[in-house]
Amino acid sequence: PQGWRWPLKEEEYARYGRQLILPSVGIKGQLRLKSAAVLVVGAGGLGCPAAAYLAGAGVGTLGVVDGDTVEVSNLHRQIAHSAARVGMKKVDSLIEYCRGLNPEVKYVGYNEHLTPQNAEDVVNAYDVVLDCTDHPTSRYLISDICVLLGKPLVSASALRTDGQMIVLNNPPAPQGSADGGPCYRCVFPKPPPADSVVSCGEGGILGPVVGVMGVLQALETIKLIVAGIGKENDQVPKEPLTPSLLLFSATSSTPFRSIRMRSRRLNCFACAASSTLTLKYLKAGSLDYVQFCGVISPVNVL
Amino acid sequence: PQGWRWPLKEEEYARYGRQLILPSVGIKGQLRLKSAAVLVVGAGGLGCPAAAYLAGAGVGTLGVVDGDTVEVSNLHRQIAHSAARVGMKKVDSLIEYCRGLNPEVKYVGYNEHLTPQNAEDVVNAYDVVLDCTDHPTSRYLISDICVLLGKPLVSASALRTDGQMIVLNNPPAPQGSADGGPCYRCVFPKPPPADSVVSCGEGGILGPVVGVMGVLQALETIKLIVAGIGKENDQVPKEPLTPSLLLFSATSSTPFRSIRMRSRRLNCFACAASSTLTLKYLKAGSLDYVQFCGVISPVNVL
Amino acid sequence: LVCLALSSLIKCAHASSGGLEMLFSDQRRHVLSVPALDKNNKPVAVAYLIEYLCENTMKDTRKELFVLDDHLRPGILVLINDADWELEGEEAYEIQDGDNILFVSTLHGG
Amino acid sequence: LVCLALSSLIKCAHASSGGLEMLFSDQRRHVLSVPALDKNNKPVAVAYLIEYLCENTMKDTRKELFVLDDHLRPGILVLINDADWELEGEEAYEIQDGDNILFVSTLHGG
Ligand SMILES: [Zn+2]
Ligand SMILES: [Zn+2]
Repeated sequence: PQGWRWPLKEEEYARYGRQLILPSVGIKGQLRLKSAAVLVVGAGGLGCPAAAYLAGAGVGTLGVVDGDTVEVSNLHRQIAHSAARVGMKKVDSLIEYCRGLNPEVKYVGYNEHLTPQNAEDVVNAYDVVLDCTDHPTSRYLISDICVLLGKPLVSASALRTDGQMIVLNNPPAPQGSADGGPCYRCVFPKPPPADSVVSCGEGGILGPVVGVMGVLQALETIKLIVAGIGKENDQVPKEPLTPSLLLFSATSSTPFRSIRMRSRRLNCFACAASSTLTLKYLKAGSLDYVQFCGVISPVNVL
Repeated sequence: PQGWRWPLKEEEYARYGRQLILPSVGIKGQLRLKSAAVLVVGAGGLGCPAAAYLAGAGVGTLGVVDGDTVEVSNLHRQIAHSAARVGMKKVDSLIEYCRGLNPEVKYVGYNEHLTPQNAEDVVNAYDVVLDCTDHPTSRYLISDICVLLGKPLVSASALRTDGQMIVLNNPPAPQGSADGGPCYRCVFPKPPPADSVVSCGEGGILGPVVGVMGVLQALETIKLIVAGIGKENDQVPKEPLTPSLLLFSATSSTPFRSIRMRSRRLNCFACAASSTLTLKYLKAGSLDYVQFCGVISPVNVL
Repeated sequence: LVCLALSSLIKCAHASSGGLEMLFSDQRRHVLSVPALDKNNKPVAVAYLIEYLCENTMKDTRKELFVLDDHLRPGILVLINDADWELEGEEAYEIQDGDNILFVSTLHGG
Repeated sequence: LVCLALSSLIKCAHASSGGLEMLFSDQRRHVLSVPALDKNNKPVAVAYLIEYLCENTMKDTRKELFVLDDHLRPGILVLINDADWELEGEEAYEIQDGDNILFVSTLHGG
């Protein structure tokens, strides 16, 4: 309305009122959410709930990357799609759902898989990246581009009745800086043998297991943004945050464990001072992620 | 198709394939899900994600109880509703969303709040009940009716950045039987003073916090059904399951804790041998839950 | 979050959750030094810790939000080493070396 | 999930997660008795535990899914008392009283 002099629109006070009144959010946190751009890579079992709660919370821009199409076998866990949207691009289906929940957000869809060639262009405009993909090749690529572009990375995975989550490259200091948090390669310098890698299609997955991990990714992302990420933050910690790996096991009597992880690896291929990884090198295709992670054979066990 | 001789329909193999191949589910578990009726009481921040994943997993019947209407202030966390459905009955909105995800499920909506008068009729036909409500009065009522009708109860709650979850009355042995798990009154015999009770409207709530708790409720429910609940179970445990209370605190460095809780209370008002609680007594309105939980005053803090 | 019984003192860090921290200057964790023996020369019980917290740690004047009629008010769980205190003897439980005591307010929102 | 060093034996219960339990007869937890000292009379290190698990506990014949080139294969995390073993000295870490050792396979699904 005319003469409205508050930092948020009237509609936004109504929509976000329940989170605005939290001392840890407040008007300042809501404005940070509104000015933040978040990229969700993967519109599947992790990406659906993660995008839902990020849209609900009112991030300014929500980007979604996925080259796949909705299938009926997705629907037991990919709760933003629907039976009527089987056959539709996952990116379009997820954005249609999110827009229904919160039309105030700006949505950007990338109907393609992330590649060394498009990664810089896709990721550059965002403040935080969520790895909601399902293969080591994409996990190493996403980590590398987040290191190169200085983006914190909220990474999760799930299989059968287990899940894992870790916040990487936080804070996202430049390569070689000891002030940055570790990247995916610091924690997992070598990929597992290709025949030990199991997808959810092969190994199976319980819907709420991957759902919990996706919701927790949204939560970590909101916490990062509300606290002020990267340069925006006044109180940059003097020592880098060493991340905690959250383990979830649905069948255990203590289903969650928080594990203290290492800081940056001094000889990390991606984030060390000695790293030869550059945007140009990446884009030129000098890194073959598929070869690095090994040839995928259909028979496997773990 | 004609001559199809498998226990599930062709469409069901496709839809549930990723959970069917889990050893802990299998055809047997999927058939148990298909024959199970689950009641979600409350179509809000807990009920939306809980119902979504229960619908996705393919429970046979999903009942939803809520007397409220969708408001724009719900949408940051109640992810099954949408901006277009503001003003609609929450029950209708949630079922519309769930039917879009999985039209194979039978949905039953109860557009009313649970009361001592309607509780027996509403709850009787279900195998498991989820408490997704937001006030002590409904929590005591739901627990009492679950004790009287012998239904396991998956109870969760959330406020600000914290959440709690516990599986009660599991196994759901009769009143006075030491083989049953504790009820809500065993764990919380006295309600908190009314002026210490804070709702999400007053205290605020972060969307993914209540989201995680709701998804975990769906998970516990699926685990109960797949393992075979109540009488259906061949391996009824000799000693009652003592439940674990899951605590979640989004701001803690170890966000989840699992707490061992007590077994049935020998002098429990609801589930003890000495209990005078009966279906008739409940229905007659002899228990005033509002008075029991105290008069609600608008000013409060905790 | 850990209680260490020293010769004459119990160094005790307890944690509050579920809103209770508002009563304790918005801190979730407190490190306390509590005498290891009470006035009657007996090992300190949880009842004493509650009294101590109320008198020495709580900044909020509304003691009734923590203690009612000399007992912990309904709606607050006490968790001793990740177990409900009802499994451990409730108020009479004697605090031991390395104990882990958590006060949690029950939540009702959804 | 707890390792207890006794006079001459380490009684060790370790847990596997993330699919690794399939290599160990589908059990998530194992209680083992491992000598507290190795052949050279030195305290037993995690490297020895891995070797021991491979030779004595693993029922699956595909040892290469657990050990590659005499080291734990990439994609398996070792967690010692809720910390990445890289913080604790990796294979050389000497197992202590009350240690808590967890083997976890990294997951990639989503
Ligand atoms: Zn690195
Ligand atoms: Zn009871």
